[in-house]
Amino acid sequence: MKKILSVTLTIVFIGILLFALSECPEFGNISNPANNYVSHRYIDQCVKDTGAINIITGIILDYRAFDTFGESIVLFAAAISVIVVLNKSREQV
Amino acid sequence: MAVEANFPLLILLILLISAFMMPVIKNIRTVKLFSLSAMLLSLVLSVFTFKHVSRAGTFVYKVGHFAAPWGIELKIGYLESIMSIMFTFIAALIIWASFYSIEHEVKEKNIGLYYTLCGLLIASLLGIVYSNDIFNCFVFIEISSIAASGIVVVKDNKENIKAALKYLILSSLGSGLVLMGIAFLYSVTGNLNMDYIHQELVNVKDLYHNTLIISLGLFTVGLGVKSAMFPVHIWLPDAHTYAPSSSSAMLSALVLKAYIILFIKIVFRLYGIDIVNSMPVLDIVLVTGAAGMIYGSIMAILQKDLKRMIAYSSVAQIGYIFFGMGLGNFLGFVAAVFHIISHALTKSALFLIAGNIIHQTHSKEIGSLKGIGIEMPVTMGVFIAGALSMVGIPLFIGFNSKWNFALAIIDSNKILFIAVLVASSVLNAVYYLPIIINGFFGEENIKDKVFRSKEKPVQVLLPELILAFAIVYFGISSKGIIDLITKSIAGL
Amino acid sequence: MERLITNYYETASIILFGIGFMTLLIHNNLIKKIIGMNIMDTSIFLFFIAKGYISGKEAPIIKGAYKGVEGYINPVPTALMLTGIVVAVSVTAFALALTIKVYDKYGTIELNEILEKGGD
Amino acid sequence: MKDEILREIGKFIIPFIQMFGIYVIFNGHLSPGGGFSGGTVLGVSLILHRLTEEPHRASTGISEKAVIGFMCFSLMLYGILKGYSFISGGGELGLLEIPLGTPGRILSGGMLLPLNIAVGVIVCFTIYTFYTLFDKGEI
Repeated sequence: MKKILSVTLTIVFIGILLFALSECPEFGNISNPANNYVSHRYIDQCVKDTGAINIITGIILDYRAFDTFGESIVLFAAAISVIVVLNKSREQV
Repeated sequence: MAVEANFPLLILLILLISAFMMPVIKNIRTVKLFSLSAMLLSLVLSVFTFKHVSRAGTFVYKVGHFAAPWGIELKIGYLESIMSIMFTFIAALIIWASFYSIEHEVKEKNIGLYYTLCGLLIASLLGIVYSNDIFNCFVFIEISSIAASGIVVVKDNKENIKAALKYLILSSLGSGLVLMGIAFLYSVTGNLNMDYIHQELVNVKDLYHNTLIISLGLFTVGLGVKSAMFPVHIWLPDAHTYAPSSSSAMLSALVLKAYIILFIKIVFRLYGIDIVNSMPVLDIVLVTGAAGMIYGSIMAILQKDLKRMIAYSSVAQIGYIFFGMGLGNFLGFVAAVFHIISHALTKSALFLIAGNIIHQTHSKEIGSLKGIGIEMPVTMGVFIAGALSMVGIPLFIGFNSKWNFALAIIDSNKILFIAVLVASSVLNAVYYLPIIINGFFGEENIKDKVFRSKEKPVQVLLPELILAFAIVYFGISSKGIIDLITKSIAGL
Repeated sequence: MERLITNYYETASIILFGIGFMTLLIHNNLIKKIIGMNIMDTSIFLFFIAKGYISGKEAPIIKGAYKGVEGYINPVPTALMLTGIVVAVSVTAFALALTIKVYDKYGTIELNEILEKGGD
Repeated sequence: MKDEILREIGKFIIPFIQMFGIYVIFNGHLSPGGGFSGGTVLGVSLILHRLTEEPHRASTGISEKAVIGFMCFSLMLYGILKGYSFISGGGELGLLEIPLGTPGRILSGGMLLPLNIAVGVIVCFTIYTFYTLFDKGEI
């Protein structure tokens, strides 16, 4: 019963997502909406703005540095939580 | 640019950097004071931000050197600044209240880490509220879901671990769905900033109509899982019941609300209410909200455990909020935002009081709370304020929010739903009032009970008393805050 | 419908998402649930990265002469997914830690047995 | 682990792994890589050290206090460095900025290099923490 329900749910879900995908822009096409002025400015100005020739690094550490800051906080939060859950050596303290 | 414009970012940095310092501080007392003072400082800065907003209007603040759409920006209007005051105010009170109760529930070695996680959690929630960049919101959502599971699991019991794992897996599923929604939106607009996405969406909304509906659906379900919308609320009762009571208060009062604020921002700022009203999503939200109102109340009546009852009551109250948003009209959103504030005040008071009661009587059962009103009159006084507010008695804040819901229903011409509202209120009364009656009345209930025998000192109860005062104060004079919320929704 | 074939990369990642989702739903074993969660996350990353691909263009690192805006793929999805991957790693680590603790406390990681032993 | 061969090979190979990790971190703004990938490589070298060394020697190598201290300190450094840059950019204060230098050199890109190093330290110790806690339940 549970299995049938899960399978139906999954199939419905995939169906919905594929339905949305069938409307999406074509894969790898240069005139897609995603390749607009935003990404062009990143490619064009990155060296001048940030001094990084690796554009990805320029984006994650300068343009969108707030994201990366959040990302290191995620790691920190996970490390603290894992310490809370698993650390035995602190029990004797 | 005014100095106050820097404050939102400064609040985030203060909370985060103070959280980074806490694990290396050895003295627990220092950690507690440090955490409280960071929160109070944030509260003061939030008040200044609010004043700046009411003087200069909504402003955007670019984080770093690059303006949107290339960089990330924070956008602070009335809604954000009110929510920021509310979050920091309630978080400060909860942290203050936890000073006296946390030792009973958490091992001493973990207390420093507990306050670290609290700081990270509040900072990430404020990040969700402030940020105007959808992917940045996603990052903050992830921080908050890890930190929220962390403050559930900090109490080292069997049930806590099960509850936290359930919460973590479900909320990770939810954030996966949100990320999928972002991917669809990015592929049709090429932007991540909410205002810019909206600009592009207006142009392409006919071309990609189904994609937009499905991505809004993904956002709804994803954020719904995290804010315990009715059919996907299954993690909430466990997590709220077994967590330490200060964590339960924080989860119920603040964590759920941040995702709802994000949902409101998505509806108004990212899609625009016109586009959303042309889609069937809000109707589904309306139905699930109404179902949640009834289901949560009925489940709460069936519970025997005090905290579990309050947890199911949260499911019902979240149902109210989604119900208000599902009405789809302006007043519905005003009522929903007002209920966010009302529920945050009430539920944090109730959970903190429940923690006190459980600690003093060593019993979680509702049936054993007989005569408790004689033993702990002040504690029960706060409980009564919270309970009556939940039921919707005039003079308490809960009444005002129910009144607003009723106005919104009438405005939207869906009169039948008034019945749902009334039924849910009656059901609320069915499970809150017996506790009060058992606590104060009935001859055999109160005999042998010594007046104030189990009461805690008043300074310990001060945070709860402040919350009770706020419940009554806003219950009597809610006009100002409703005007502000009206302005804030109009300004989104 | 022919869009599903030209968008084969995204189609595959959505089917992968379904596989992960079903793994999450069907299995009782907590480790398998976490694997399912990971498959789902990975499929979303693939889906997102596919949005940035432009056929025949280079990776966005400027080696040698600058080739102009048209010479490189869209760097944004790649940068975002770097963040996403770290997030997924953190969540997985935390979930696995909780699973270890569940095994300590209950002596099993099968969800149905845990629910029986939990007593509620 | 008691195995002599593993330990000797470990001793030989760990410095190279660490050198590679440091190379990846330091060239993060010039080539694929950066703080996260380099930090992972460094973390793996620490894990390898712990796997091959005698248990009592390896566990005293890096104490719990040091691990947490390093993590908190580098995050604080990151927060303060980046917070300075956020506030100076967002508030349009025009504070002093590190010059960008010549693109393509190691010492270029303003704050990218110190940030990459801070991220690398965080990731390295987080990975190590995860491993040790999963393995023994203590750092």
